[in-house]
Amino acid sequence: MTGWSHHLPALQVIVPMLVAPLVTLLRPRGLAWAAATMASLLAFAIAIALTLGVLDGQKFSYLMGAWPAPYGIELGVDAFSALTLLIVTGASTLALLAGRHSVDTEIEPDRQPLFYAAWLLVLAGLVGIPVSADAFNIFVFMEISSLASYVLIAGGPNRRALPAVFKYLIMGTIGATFYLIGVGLIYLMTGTLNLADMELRIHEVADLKPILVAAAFITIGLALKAAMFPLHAWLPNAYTYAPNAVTVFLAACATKVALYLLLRFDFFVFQPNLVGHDVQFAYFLMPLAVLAILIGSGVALFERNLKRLLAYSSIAQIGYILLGASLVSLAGLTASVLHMFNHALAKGALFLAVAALATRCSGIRLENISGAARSMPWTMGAFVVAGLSLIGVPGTAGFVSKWYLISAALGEGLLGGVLVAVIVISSLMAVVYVWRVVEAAYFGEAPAGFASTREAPPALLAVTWAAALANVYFGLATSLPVTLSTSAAEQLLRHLP
Amino acid sequence: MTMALLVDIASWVLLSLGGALIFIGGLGALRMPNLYTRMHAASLTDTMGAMLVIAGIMLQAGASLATIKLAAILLFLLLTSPAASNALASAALLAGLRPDQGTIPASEHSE
Amino acid sequence: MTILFGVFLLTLLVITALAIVRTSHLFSAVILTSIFSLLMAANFFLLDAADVALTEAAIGAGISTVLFLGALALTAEHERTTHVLRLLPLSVVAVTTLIMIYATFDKPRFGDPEAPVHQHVAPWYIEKTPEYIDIPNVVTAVLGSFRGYDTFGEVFVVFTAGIGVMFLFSARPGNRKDSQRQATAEPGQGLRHYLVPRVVGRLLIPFILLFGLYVQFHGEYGPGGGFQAGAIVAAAIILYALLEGETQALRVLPLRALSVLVAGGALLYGGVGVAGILLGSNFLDYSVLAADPIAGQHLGLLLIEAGVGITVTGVLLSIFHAFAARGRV
Amino acid sequence: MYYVVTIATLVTMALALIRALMGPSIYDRVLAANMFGTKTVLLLSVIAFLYGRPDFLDLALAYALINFIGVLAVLEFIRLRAQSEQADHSGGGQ
Amino acid sequence: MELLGLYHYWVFAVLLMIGFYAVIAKPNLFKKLIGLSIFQSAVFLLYITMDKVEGGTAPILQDGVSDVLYSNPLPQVLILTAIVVGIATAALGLGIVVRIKEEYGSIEEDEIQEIDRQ
Repeated sequence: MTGWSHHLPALQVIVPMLVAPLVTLLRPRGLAWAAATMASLLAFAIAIALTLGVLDGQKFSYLMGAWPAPYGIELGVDAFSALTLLIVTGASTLALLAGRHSVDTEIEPDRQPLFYAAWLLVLAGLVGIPVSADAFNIFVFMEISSLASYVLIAGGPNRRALPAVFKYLIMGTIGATFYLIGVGLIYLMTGTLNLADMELRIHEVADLKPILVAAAFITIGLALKAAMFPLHAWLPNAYTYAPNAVTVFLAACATKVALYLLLRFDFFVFQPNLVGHDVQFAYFLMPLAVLAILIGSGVALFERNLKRLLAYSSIAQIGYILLGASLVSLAGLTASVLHMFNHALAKGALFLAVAALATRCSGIRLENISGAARSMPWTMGAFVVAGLSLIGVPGTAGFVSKWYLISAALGEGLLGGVLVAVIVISSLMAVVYVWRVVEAAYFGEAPAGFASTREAPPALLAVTWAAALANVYFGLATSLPVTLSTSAAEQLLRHLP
Repeated sequence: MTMALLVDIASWVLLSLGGALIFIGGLGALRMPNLYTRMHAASLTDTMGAMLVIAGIMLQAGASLATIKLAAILLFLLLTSPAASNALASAALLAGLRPDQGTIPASEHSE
Repeated sequence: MTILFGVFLLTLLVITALAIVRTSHLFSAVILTSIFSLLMAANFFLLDAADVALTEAAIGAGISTVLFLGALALTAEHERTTHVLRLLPLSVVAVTTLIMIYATFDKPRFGDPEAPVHQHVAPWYIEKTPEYIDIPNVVTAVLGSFRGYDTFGEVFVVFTAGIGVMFLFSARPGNRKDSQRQATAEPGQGLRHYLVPRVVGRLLIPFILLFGLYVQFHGEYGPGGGFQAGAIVAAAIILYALLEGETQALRVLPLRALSVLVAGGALLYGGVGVAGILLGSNFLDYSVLAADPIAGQHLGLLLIEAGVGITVTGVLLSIFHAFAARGRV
Repeated sequence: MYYVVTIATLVTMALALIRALMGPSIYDRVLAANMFGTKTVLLLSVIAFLYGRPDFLDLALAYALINFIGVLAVLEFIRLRAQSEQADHSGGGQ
Repeated sequence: MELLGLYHYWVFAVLLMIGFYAVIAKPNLFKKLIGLSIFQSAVFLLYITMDKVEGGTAPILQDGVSDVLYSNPLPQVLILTAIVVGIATAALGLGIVVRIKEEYGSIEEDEIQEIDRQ
């Protein structure tokens, strides 16, 4: 083994994890933020290193405690998990860099060490899922990330955050417990918890009832976690009332990790072994995805709260990702994985812009930001760029994934035509809801007695623009995400018979 | 008559007496008319029943670590069980449940 | 015969669960929950899971009752009764149950030694534990070493809950007018005026602590380990706080010390793992901690169990104090 | 012989459970829960011997030590409640 | 005996149902949490049921005895972790309920929604 590089999968998790307890002990002001940001940057660097390694064709496999694979816990990184790691660590780093001011206004200084420790735990939990190759270990990390994100969301300044987070806690725990039941049933029939091992051993027992039920439980549990329509009820309020920086972080990556796991479990374990599972998977997911797209966008049309508007748009975007996956084809999966990446970029940038608006406006409802573009042209400029990406205008990242999605759908014949229509209609709806914000900010009258003359804090603004420009960059230089997504999709499909 | 048989018989007697007492205690806790009498039935048989049963097992276990553990269990049961009854009675009194009246204040109804 | 005992206890379990859901008196529900936990532990014990039963005992008997009552004291005793049987939830639940029962039919026979679950990984653990780790308790070996990374995660779950509750309760409460009952008691009174419980309780505390240490260090030989020990030690200190008032208990273990414990245990666990990397092996490989791999495993297990115990004690006490202090804000 | 004790204990547990379900006051329920606790200690001790693994008495020992805390928590709960009710009354009277 | 073996799994299913019903149908937040812990306990039972080997004993090796059948240690390890996760979730949930009571003066779901609507 050459030096430290084979430790990277483990370090990816333990760096943020071990910094978390240290952060709780840091009392002086600002130090907690600095430590958390450093840890997050380091994690981001590790994710980049892992991605480069994967692109080089390196195989990452790490045996925890040096115990051989199905007995000990194995970590592994491939193209799909590398991409997910990039999304998670990138979102966390951007949100932390941008969020200091925003957190200062929402969380009292003496509570901040705990807040940042919880943040790092969310990060550690979310990166722990993609790197792990053990079904039960994934459950443990899922719970770390969920519990910690309940804490973060409960830090929201509005008291409505509390009922929202309680709902999230209940639904999240049900989701995790369903997943646990599914894993238990599979373990009962195969005697193993290692995903790769499970894939092999499940074959003999594939069509026995417990396995079928396990597939159902795991799918539903993870769908709950991923806020898949119609199990999305927890998402809008949780995102709306969370502190702004937290919304940026979680909106960009929390549901993506659950989607990652859903796809991974399904394509690695169930599809290759269960007869007809791919067809069931498609028939089950496709209508739900279509409904998610239409209803999510539809509700967003009428929402006046900016964060909630974007949250419903997220539900629609999750629909896109699932729609791609439900085609069970290389093109579809590539589009799906690509959209995970691009949507994280667009939504991250949008929520950053909202966080910037929130620092200066009296609220984040449309009437509060009326006329805001005059005093905050840069913030709204970034919002427009990211909004274009969300709509899928050529030249932005959002266009690339929608293009892939449409071409994947067109490969499906008549049904594909319908799906393309759905995508186009939803994109038009996105034009409308982004336009409503733009209209209010650029053409609305500033509310009486409200005269904001300042731009958002420079650090926040810089990061917002960085994220917005990333949308343009990845819209033009598409090679990195497309290469990763294609190899992720190939990997997922390689397991099919 | 060997020693072992004697020990066995003794332990069986203790165990069955203990079992009977436990059962009687349970019956008392169920059938007595009010809280304090129920407590009386429960706590008395708790102590005596536990003593007999554990003594019976101790005879079976002979001189071993298990016997010491059993002795410890018995000791702690003998300490905590009456103290718990006492605490419970205090709580009930504090809440206004009078031993001389059969009625329960409306606030203490738990259904 | 024992299977019949199991069936009987399971039936009681179902009855208790039904009663818990049916009663509208939340206090009763908490009391019934403690019975539920006792039944659960007895069942675990009958099913050969001594370690799990001990955990359920350590948590269910003391800590969770205290926590639930603590929360109840700060909220409301009665559920507002609604006797509507909701149809949508009921049908969701019914479907789920039918699916679960459907799943039972292809399951291997209960207790079948030939079942796949007992074939693949499990025998390896039982066979290799004496060879690689050399302790009698296979559960501790798997928990601490073979799947030590899960336990590492578990410590952080506990840690998260600890900082979570502290974070929640560090918020200044909003409109106090609406929130009704506030304990107006002078802080830290405790049960000082109740002579009998106090004397017995004080007598008990050293034994509980001793037992906690026994469970901590005996975990490699019998049922037990860091988590159970941490919960038992925390229970001893909670008992002290109940008897003498929290102020007194905080004088013994101040909050600042608790937060060091909370972070320290987790860091100790992580530190042992990182030591494995620094000494040239993988994260959480204890074999390299000493010259002899088995001695290394023993040392590693000892340290990580200590880490678990410390964090669990710290977190449970922090949570207890957080709830107790909230009553007097 | 262990079977007889086990069965007696199990039946008593059922009786205690009935008392816990019937109430009527919360103290009856606490009493039942407490009885249930001691019965569990006995049950676990007996089963440890029935299974031939007397080293598992630790479990019974744990219950014997910790069960007490639950009852004390109830007492403390009632005490706090009584105190705050008293405070409410005197506060309302003024 | 065949049926008695399935009984364990059925009790698991029924407990799951009872807990699940309380979680989704009871408006009281405290009750929801209690339901959640029953729900989780049911899963513990599922795992522990599968660890049992007929005629086996707990997986704590005994000295000098060779032909002993031991029950499966792995589900026990998993459930130890899951129990800890359960109590952690419950503690956090209780914390949130207490905060909700402080802010809203109620822990009934519909009342809170009513207050928020105003």
